[in-house]
Formats: sequence, structure tokens, C-alpha cells
Amino acid sequence: MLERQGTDMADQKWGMVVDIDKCTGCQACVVACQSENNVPINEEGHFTQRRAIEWIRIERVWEGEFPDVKARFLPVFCQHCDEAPCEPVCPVYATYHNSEGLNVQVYNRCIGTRFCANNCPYQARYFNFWEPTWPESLKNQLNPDVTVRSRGIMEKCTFCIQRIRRSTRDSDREGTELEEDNRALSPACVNACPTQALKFGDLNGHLGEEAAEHLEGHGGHGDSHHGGRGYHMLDSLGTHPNVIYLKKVDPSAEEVEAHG
Amino acid sequence: MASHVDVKSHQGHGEGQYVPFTTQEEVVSDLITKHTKVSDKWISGVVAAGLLLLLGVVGFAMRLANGMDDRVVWGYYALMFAFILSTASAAPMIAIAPRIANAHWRRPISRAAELWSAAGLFSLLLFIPMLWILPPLNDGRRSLWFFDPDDPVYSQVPIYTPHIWAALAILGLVIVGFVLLWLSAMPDLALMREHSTGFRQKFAAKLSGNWVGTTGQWNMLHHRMGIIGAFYFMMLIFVHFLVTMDFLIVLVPGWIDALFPITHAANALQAGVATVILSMIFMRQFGGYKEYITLEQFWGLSKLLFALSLLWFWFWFSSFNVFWYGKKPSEQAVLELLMVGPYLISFLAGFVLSFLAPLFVMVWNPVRKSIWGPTIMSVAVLFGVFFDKLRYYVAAYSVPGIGDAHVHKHFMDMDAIPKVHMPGLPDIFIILGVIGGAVFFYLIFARLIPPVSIWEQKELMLYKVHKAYHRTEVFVLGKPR
Amino acid sequence: MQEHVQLTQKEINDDLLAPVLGMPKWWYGAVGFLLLVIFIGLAAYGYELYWGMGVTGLNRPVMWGFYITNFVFWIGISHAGIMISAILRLTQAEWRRPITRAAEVMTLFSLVAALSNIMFHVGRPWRLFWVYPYDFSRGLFMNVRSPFVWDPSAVMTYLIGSSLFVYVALLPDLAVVRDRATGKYAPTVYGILCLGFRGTPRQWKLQGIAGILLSALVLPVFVSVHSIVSWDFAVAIGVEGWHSTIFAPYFIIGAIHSGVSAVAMIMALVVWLYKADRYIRPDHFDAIGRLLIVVSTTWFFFFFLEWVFALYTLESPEIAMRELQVFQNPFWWLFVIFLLTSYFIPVPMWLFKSVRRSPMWMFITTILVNIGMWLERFLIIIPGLARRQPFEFDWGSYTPSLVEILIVCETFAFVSLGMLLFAKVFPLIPIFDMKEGMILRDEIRIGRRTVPASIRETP
Amino acid sequence: MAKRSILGLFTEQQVDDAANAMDALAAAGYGTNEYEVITGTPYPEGTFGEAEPKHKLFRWPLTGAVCGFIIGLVLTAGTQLAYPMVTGGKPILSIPPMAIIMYEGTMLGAIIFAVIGIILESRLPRLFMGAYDKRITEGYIGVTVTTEEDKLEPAEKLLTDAGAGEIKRGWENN
Repeated sequence: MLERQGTDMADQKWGMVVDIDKCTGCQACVVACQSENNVPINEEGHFTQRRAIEWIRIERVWEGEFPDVKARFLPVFCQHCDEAPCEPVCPVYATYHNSEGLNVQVYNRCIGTRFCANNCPYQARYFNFWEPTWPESLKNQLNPDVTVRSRGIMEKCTFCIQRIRRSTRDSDREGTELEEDNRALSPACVNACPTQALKFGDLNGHLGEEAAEHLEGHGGHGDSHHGGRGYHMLDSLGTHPNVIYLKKVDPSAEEVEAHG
Repeated sequence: MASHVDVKSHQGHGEGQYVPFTTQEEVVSDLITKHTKVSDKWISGVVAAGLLLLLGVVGFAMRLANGMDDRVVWGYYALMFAFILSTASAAPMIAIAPRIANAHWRRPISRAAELWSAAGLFSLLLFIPMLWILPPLNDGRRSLWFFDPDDPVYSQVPIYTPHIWAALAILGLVIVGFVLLWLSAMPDLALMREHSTGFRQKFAAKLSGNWVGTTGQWNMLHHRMGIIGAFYFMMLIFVHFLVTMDFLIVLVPGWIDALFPITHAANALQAGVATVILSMIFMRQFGGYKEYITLEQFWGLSKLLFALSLLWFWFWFSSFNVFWYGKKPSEQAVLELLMVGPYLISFLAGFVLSFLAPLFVMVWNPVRKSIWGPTIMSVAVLFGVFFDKLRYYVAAYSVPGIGDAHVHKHFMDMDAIPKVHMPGLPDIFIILGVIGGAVFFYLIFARLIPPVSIWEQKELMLYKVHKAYHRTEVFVLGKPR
Repeated sequence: MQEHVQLTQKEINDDLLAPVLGMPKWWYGAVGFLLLVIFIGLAAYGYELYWGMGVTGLNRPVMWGFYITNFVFWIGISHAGIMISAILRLTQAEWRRPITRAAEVMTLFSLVAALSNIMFHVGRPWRLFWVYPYDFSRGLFMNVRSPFVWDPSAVMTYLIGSSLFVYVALLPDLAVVRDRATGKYAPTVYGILCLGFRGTPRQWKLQGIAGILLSALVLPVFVSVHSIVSWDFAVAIGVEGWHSTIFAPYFIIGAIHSGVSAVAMIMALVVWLYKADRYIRPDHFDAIGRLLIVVSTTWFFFFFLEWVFALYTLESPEIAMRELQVFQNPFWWLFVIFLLTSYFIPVPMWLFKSVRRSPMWMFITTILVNIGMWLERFLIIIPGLARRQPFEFDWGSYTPSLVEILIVCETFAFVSLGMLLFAKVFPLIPIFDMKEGMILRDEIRIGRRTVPASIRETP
Repeated sequence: MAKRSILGLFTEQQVDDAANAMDALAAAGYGTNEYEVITGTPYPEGTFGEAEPKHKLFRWPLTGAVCGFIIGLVLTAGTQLAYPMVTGGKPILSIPPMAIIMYEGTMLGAIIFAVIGIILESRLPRLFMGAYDKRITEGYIGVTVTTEEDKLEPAEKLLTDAGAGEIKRGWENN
């Protein structure tokens, strides 16, 4: 009754490792994502209305009390959880978990109840409040591989599934093994990151091993003070994300821990 | 069409419609003789219950020999305390609720229900050791009282707050129960004062005070009984709230079930109805009150039992569905511990006995409208309550780290879930003894106070009149405001 | 004033059919006004359909707003109908007789209003029927694991069940109307509607059984409906403030609280508009007032429990949500108004017999209760969404837009209009029930005292 | 052969007269299915000494419940098995959601069948009213006799003797 259904069905299980220690908050990933995935242009009004659509967004987290306050940059996007709270609440199967561990969104099915948006703890789901429009000059910039969404439906990060599909298709055609870290496979944000804070790959493959050693000794329930730097966002909710964050290396914090 | 009604009930109509007496004198004399003469059935009952009680005392002593520190072994004791709280202490509600709703069918059985508040005294006795079983607040567990050693304000909370409040609440409940019993018994005690002899006469004379039955006294009695009844209900809810919070929920890390106090109380009402039905069948078969406790009473209560059995499922599912769907690790651990894990058997027994069986048996009107149907079902429900409480209390008390400040108390990991804790010999003694003790108290008080309320019976003869209506016969139920 | 007025059946017919056969003066004015409000509301909805959900005040953290609040509110109101008529039928409470039908009809129209709110809410309403197992060409059915699929199933069950309930209870009265109606078509139409009801003992017996049986069948549905509506919120772990097991009973009791208040409101209106003061007596208001005291106090206990456990968890989103509810603008004063109107003003007033027995005061207090209960839903939904998780960067707020306000007004107008039209076509006070009450009325004389009594058949 | 029916009208106060008429008809050898009392309001059962109407209503909701349950089961289980899409790690056959929808189906079936049963069991819909008078819904009590032509005259006499204020005749085609 409490078991988990449907993971490890295919040989791939796509995931990402985000090293916050490397993130400079330059927002290159955001721009890359917007242009890759035909995300409508966010004008000032969208931000003031809190209706901007950014499949990946850089959030600023303040750590510590005044005077020693530290700003952290936190890239937030769909965590593609194995037990995604957003999936079962959709009445029309518009979002579900596919065999490669991806949390996919089917735009044609969506009727816009926004239930999934409420149920996503990471708020990585975005609703098209308005009909998306592009200035005339950008019409030719749209990516032909990606649907342009209409108003009234939800959308979110897909791990650039169109790129995954294309590279798997190519490797199948050439009969070559699909190697994990190639630029054709990995999403636009990963390719655009100048410091390589984002790393995309197969959690059943190399990335999985890497993530495992980061996560090891990790106490669960979000407190990763011992062992590796890896942790899952909001781990206490038990959503089992496929995105692993590596916490910032903080000398002062190390000290504190040494003392405490 | 208000036609005049002759206040003379006819004789010998369908079973269980009304008392086969025409005048109040007959009722009074009959009930008094039934009450005063000691039947050997009663004596054998008291002896049996007393023996069981002794057994229980022995079991308790055996447990006490090992001391109070190991809380795991006291799980079954806590279970039995909860059992009595859910049955004996809830039974008086079956007198109170219909009385407030002014339902006439309650009258012959309201005393039988109220007498259980005497057994409430026993629940108070049972509670005293619980004070030592429950550790103080300073073991870092979440609690209703927000004790926090680091916080300047909340560190002021006395670490024994749960013990104090629960003790006060249960004491209050027992006192209110006794006041209710005393009030409703007063006119009957006055009768005993006149009609009986010996110690019973003195006892009645002392308790009935200056009751002579003036209009003022009657009005005051009805008024007070209404208020005290409502107050008893509130106290009952309050006690269930405190006991479940402080003696159950806080012991299971990560068990955040806001509904549970009410679930506990609602299941207690179900168990209370079952208890009253059982005591009715005993009074009917062995107590010689066949003419008074009739089909009508069983029918009235069986409807109630059926409704409360449905409520059982609703409350259970409301909690379960949220946990099952939410799938937080802490919630899954709680479900594992209390439901699908080591205590699965106990849970299934409770589920079947207190919901499935009543549902599928009592959905049939002929079964509801019978003597044996409700009786069998109330036995089932009582067993169901026992197993349901077992999975909660024994499981909660066997969670490791209670009272240990070093154990993290906000989450419980799947691998920290304890194995099932089977009862030892002392536990079995305690289980039998507690049940025997409650019955013992009940029987003793049934001897001191008429187990069928004489004055309510007389009132019934006033307000429930049977008359001919053209070609048929009807009841005329008077509803005095 | 004297409590019970004994009337002949002819008088009852004349009184209770007056609104159906005649035409009150105020009628056109009222209907016209309501139609205007509805038109404005629908125009606003057309605007929303044309431009998209952007015209509402919704935004990223707060994806549900006025519409869902209003949906929950109307579902709650709809529960009064079955609550009153079913429970009081099952307990054979005599005072139910004049008010059952009004309550049931209110159920029907408020359910429709609730459903319309879902239509207003979703992003692509023209595909809303996909939540039903209907569209075979699509090659995909609904996801039965979603509470938004439990909802339609429960609400439709409830709607169908309660409308059949109303119809069956309407049969004898339709016969009465058939015999009184004049004009070319009316008698035929009513004759067809009442299926040729004549009033034989068999028909009356089954009518009686129907009352009990259907009550017993609809009551569990009524419980399930609002539980499921509450699970729309409670099963979500994305919103910490909603994830509480108590929600199902808490919503139910809150629904009963607001719904029974609405019934008292309707009673007062019926007394004033249709001059029914010979049928709905002060002791009816008295009884419903007593009921309301019990219900509201129970509701308050649930409210208290929900708060206790929210603080008991000591989890940051919960605390943040409560802090937003109670201390921050504008929610703090909404919270104060909610507490006062839903409990602390009405309940102390109901403790006075004089208040309980006066239609005017009951009307005022129950309107207060409904304002408070609307705010309750608002205060559960909006702060919960605005403080969902510990991430402060995801905290937000919400202010409704004019479009939403107009559409919410439209639902209120819709329900009122529905009641008015129903009362124009069918008797709003059950005629045969009142007649039965007159027949079964009796008295017991004990000495000088005559005790009001009622006749019960020997089981 | 076509049956005729007559109706004897009694006033609201003549309850006992109507009951006497029923007795007289019974004594005169009319079957219980031939004469019937019609009232504008439910009187306590047996007020006119009429036989208690037998009905088999309670099998209706049970049938409906069974049908509804089966439909709900097939629908929920079938949908999930036909489109085995994993959502949130929930099992493909998730019992609690199925239970909810099956419950609703059960209740819906039970209610619909119960209503159908109620209508049919009370011998409705009825196409032809037969002998009927509008005043019955004003409190008058009607006693109808539905029988062959020849047995109609004595019935009319019995009714008038019992004190029927007025006799009406009507065709009875069903």
C-alpha cells in the first residue's frame, strides 16, 4: 500500500546535479531556457503581477541573521520527482511520469484547473494567464521542435525533452551508445552555464554514481550537515526529486560545525 | 382535530410497545420489589466480577514489581484504561442525548446507562498509574503545551502539565457523572426512603434529601439534569481530547492527525451504545425487567449503533486518505506503525468488527428491529473497539525513545518501527481484571439505585398514550415544552 | 402569540398556492433586478473567456482565488437542504414540515451555482467535460486518482439524488396544483408532472416511506460530497497549511453551520414575501435557533482543534500561514470579522429566546453567519496558498479583480432567481406535509394542563 | 369487459362514515382491489379500516446499489488498467480513489432505482384518473368502487346509505 510505483522502468533515469557552490547567479540558464523552449517574453507587467514564466529561475536566499547575512543563489526548476505531488491530482492525465523518470506535461490534455500548480512544493509550474505573444522581430527565433503553448494551460521545465529525443534518435540511427555528457543531449540551461554549476545525466549511469557519493551519509529530512554536500530540496516531503543540490562550501559554517 | 384522549393505556398489544400495567401504583410496587429483593443471579455476577478484579490486581502487582521505567510493557494497561474510558464513561451519553432530544423510548433505559458513570470511578482509579507511566514533557517531544527548554517564555511551562490537566479533567468527569446519577436518582431514592427498609432505607433517606416532589422540585430537576447532561458531554469530549493528545499522539513522532481526538470520542460513543445494549440484554434476561426493556428500546439504540458504525468508517477514512495520498515519509511511517505494519491483524479485526460487520448485518431493518441483532452486533463492536485501541495504544507505547531527550522526536524512520508487542500473562490478567472491575462497580451501584428509573417510567405513562383512532390504533406522544 | 394555528385543508390550499396561482406585486421588480445582476456577471465572464485568466487577480503562489472560495461556499450552502430535511425526517421532528422543501430547493440551485464556479475557474472551460468518462474519440479517460474527478462524481450524484428527492416529495402537491390550476395548458402540464397522483392509501404509504428512505440514502452522499471537496485541499502536500486530516469533518460541520443559517434566512424571507406566518411560526425559528447553537459550537470546536494542531506541528509554513492570517493586513481584519460574524456575535444572541423567536433577528444573525463562513473559506484558501512552503521567495498575496467580484455576485443572484422561479411554479411550502401535520396534531390533557402531542402510528 | 368506477364523496368530518362505507362494501362482498379510499392527505394507516398495502420497495435500492457498485468498479479499475500511466508513484490500481468513486456510484444507483421503485410501487404513472373529484385535495374523502357494470348500482346505494354527499361516475380504463 505504501510502495512506490513506476520508477526504474527504462534504462535511463534522467537527473541533474546542481552545485550551488559554483552558481554565480548570472541568469544565463534562464535566457537559454527561454529561447530554447519558446517561453513567452516576460515584460515588467508579468513580474509585477507575479505571472512571469521562467522554467528555470534563480532565486535569492538570505542565510544568517544581520550583521553576517549571506546571499545564496538557488536555481529552482522542476525537480522531476519520482513521487511528484503534482501528478496524481491532475484530473485529465495532463501530467504523468514517463518511463525515463521524467515528469512530462501534455499541453493538449491540460484544462487549466491549476491543481498541479498548487500541489508542487517547488512552485516550478507556470500558468499561461495571457495568450503568449512575441514581437515581430522574434517570430523567426521560435524553436520549431517545441510547441507554442496557448493561454489557459500549465507548462514547466521538461529537461528539454526535445533534445533528449533527438539525440537518442540519432544515436539509435547511428547505432552508437548514447553518451551522457554531450551537448546535444543536455538541456539548454546546462549548456549555457558558464561555471558548469548544472550537470545533466543519467541517474542510472555516471551521474548516479556521482550523486550517490555526494548524498552519502546524508541524514535525510533535509539536514545534510554530515557526509557529502548533496541534498534534495524539501526532502521531508518525500517527493524523491531527480535533482540533487550540492550545498555551498562555507568555511565559517564548517568552523561552526567543528565547534558545535 | 384535537380530540380528547383517555389517559388509560390499553392492554396486551404488540410486543414491546408499553408497560403491561394500567396504574402507576402497579409500576412502582413492581419495580421496587424487583429492586429490593436480591437475586442469586446478581450475587453470582458480583462474585465472578470480583474474582476477575482480584486477578487484575494480581496482574497489576506483577507489572509493578518490574517498575514503571520500561513503558513498553505498560501498553496493555494504557489500552485497558482507554477501553474503559471509551465504554463505561461514554455510556451515560445514551441517557443524556435522548433526554435532551426528549425521546420517550429512552426512559426505561436511561438509568441503566447512567449507572455506568459509577464505573467511571473505576476509570479514575485506572488513570492514577498512568501518571507515572507518562514521562514529563522535557524529553523533547512535541506537545500540546509547547514546552521548550530554550525559549524564555515556554520554558516556564511546568513539565508535568499533561498529568495535572488530564487528572483534573477525569476527576471532573467522574464528579459530573456522579452528580448526574444522583440527580436523576433522587425521586426514586425518595421512593426507596418510603417503601424500603434497612440500610437501603437509610442510604436512600440520606441521599434523597428533602425530596417530596413539589412542582418546583420537578422543574428544578429537569432543568438541572439538562444542564449537567450537556456539561457531562463537554467534559467527555475534553477528556478524550486531553488523553489522546497527551497520552497517545505525542508518543508517536510525526503523528499529526488533527482529527484523532474526535475520532477517539466518536468511537467511544459507538462503544457506549454497545455497552448500554449489552447491559440492557442482561437486565432483560437475568434482571427480570423484561416488561420494561422492550423491542422499542433495542430498536432505538440499534439505529444509533448503525449510524455510529458508519461514522467510524468516515472518521477512519478521513485520516487514512490524507495520509495515504500525502505520502510524506513521516506519515508513511505512522501508517506503517499503526495500521499496515506489525499491528495489521489488530487493525483488520477492529475494522471488520466495528465497521464491516455492523454495516452488512444492521443494514437490514428486520435485524435492526430485533432483540438479538443489536445484541450480537454490540458484542462485535466491543471487541472491535478493543482491537482498534490495541493497535493505537500498544503500538504508541512501544515506540522507542519515550522519555529519552536524545532521541529525535519530530520524525520516525521506517526502520525505527518496533516489532509487535504481545501481551504477557500479567497483561492478560490486567485485561480481564479491568473488565471485571467495571462490571463489579456497575453491579454494586445497580443494587443501591433502581436500575430502571421509576419516575421516568411513570412520566412515560403520562405522555405516551395509546388510543383508538377511527378504525386503527395510534400512539399519542406528548411533548411537554 | 398562539403557537399552532389549526387550519382546514381548503385554507392551506388557498394560502400556499397563492404565490403559484397569483402574482405578487414585487415579483417582476425582483426578477428584473436579479436578471440584471446575472447579465452583468455573465458579461464579465465573457470578458474573462475572451482575454484569459489574466483578467483575474490570480498569480503564481495563489492559483486559486475567489472562484474556488465561492465554490466551497455554495457546496456548503447546498448541504443545509439535505441536512434539515433528511435528519429531521429521520428523527420525525414535527417542526421540519414547513421548511423541508425550501431547504431542498436551495440545495439544488446552490449546487448548480457551485458547479458554475468550477467553469469560471478553469483555464479552458470548453474542455471541462473531460473530467467525465465521456469523450471516447480522445482515446483517454479521466484520472480517477485526482480529487477533481472525485468531485464531479460526488457532486453529480448529490445533484441527481436531491433533485429526484425534491420531485418525489413534490408529487402530491403537484396533484393539488393540478386540481386548482386554471387556464388552457396548466392543468394538463401539472397533471402530467404529477403522474396522475390520486391519494390512495398505497400512494400515501409509499410517499411516507420515500421520505425516510431517500433521506437515509442522500445523507451519506451529503457527507461524502463535502469530504471530497475538503480533500481537494487536504490531500495536497504542496500546501502545508491545507494538509490536515481534520479537513473533511471540519468542512462538513462548517457547511452545516452556514447552510442551516441559510435555511433560517430563507424561512424569514418566505414569511415576509409570501405571508406564510401562519405556517412558519416563531417556534420554528426557535427550534432552528437551538439547532444552530449546537452546530456552531461544534464547528467552533473543530476550528479550535485545527488551530491547535497547526501550532502543534511547529513547522514553519504552518506558523507562517497562521501569522499571515492573524497579524498581517488585510487578513487580520478579515479574520476578526470572520470570528465575530460566524460565532461571537450570533451565538450569544441566539441564547436569548426573544432573538430566536423573532424572524427579523434570525435573519440578521444568519446573514452575519454566512458572511463569516464565506470569509472562513477565503481565509483557509488564500493564506494557505500565499505561505505554502518555507521558501520565503515564493511567498505572495492576492487581491481579487473586478471581474471575479462581479461573477461572484452573479452566483448569488442566480440562486435567488432560481428560488423565486421555483416558488412561482411550485409551492415552496409542502402542502400535504402541512395537512398531515394538522391531522396528526393532538393534545394530552393531564389535569388542567394540556400537553401538545402528535399522533404516531403503531410500529 | 370495461370496468366502470364510481366515487362517493365524504366531507372532512365524515371520516367514520367513509370507514363505514368501506366496511359495508367489504360486507357486500366487494374485493379489496375493487374499492379504495382517496384522501387529500395521508391519514394514519388503517384509519378507514383499509387493508395495509403490500409493497416490495426495498429490493429496488439494493438492485440499484449492486448495479452502481459494479459500474463504478469497472469504470475505475478499467480506466486505470487501460491507461496505465504512473502518477506520483501511486499504484496503478489505487484502492482509496476507487473506493470513493465506487461509493458514489453505489449511492447514485441506489437512489435512482429507489425513486423508480417508489413511483412504480405506488402504481404510477396513471394514465386515466377514473372517477375523481377536485374537492378531494380540499379535504373531502372519496371512496371509489371499480367493478363491472352490474355490481355498480348496489355499490352506489351502499355509498349513499353510508352518507356520501355526492356520487360521481367515471370510466376506468386501467
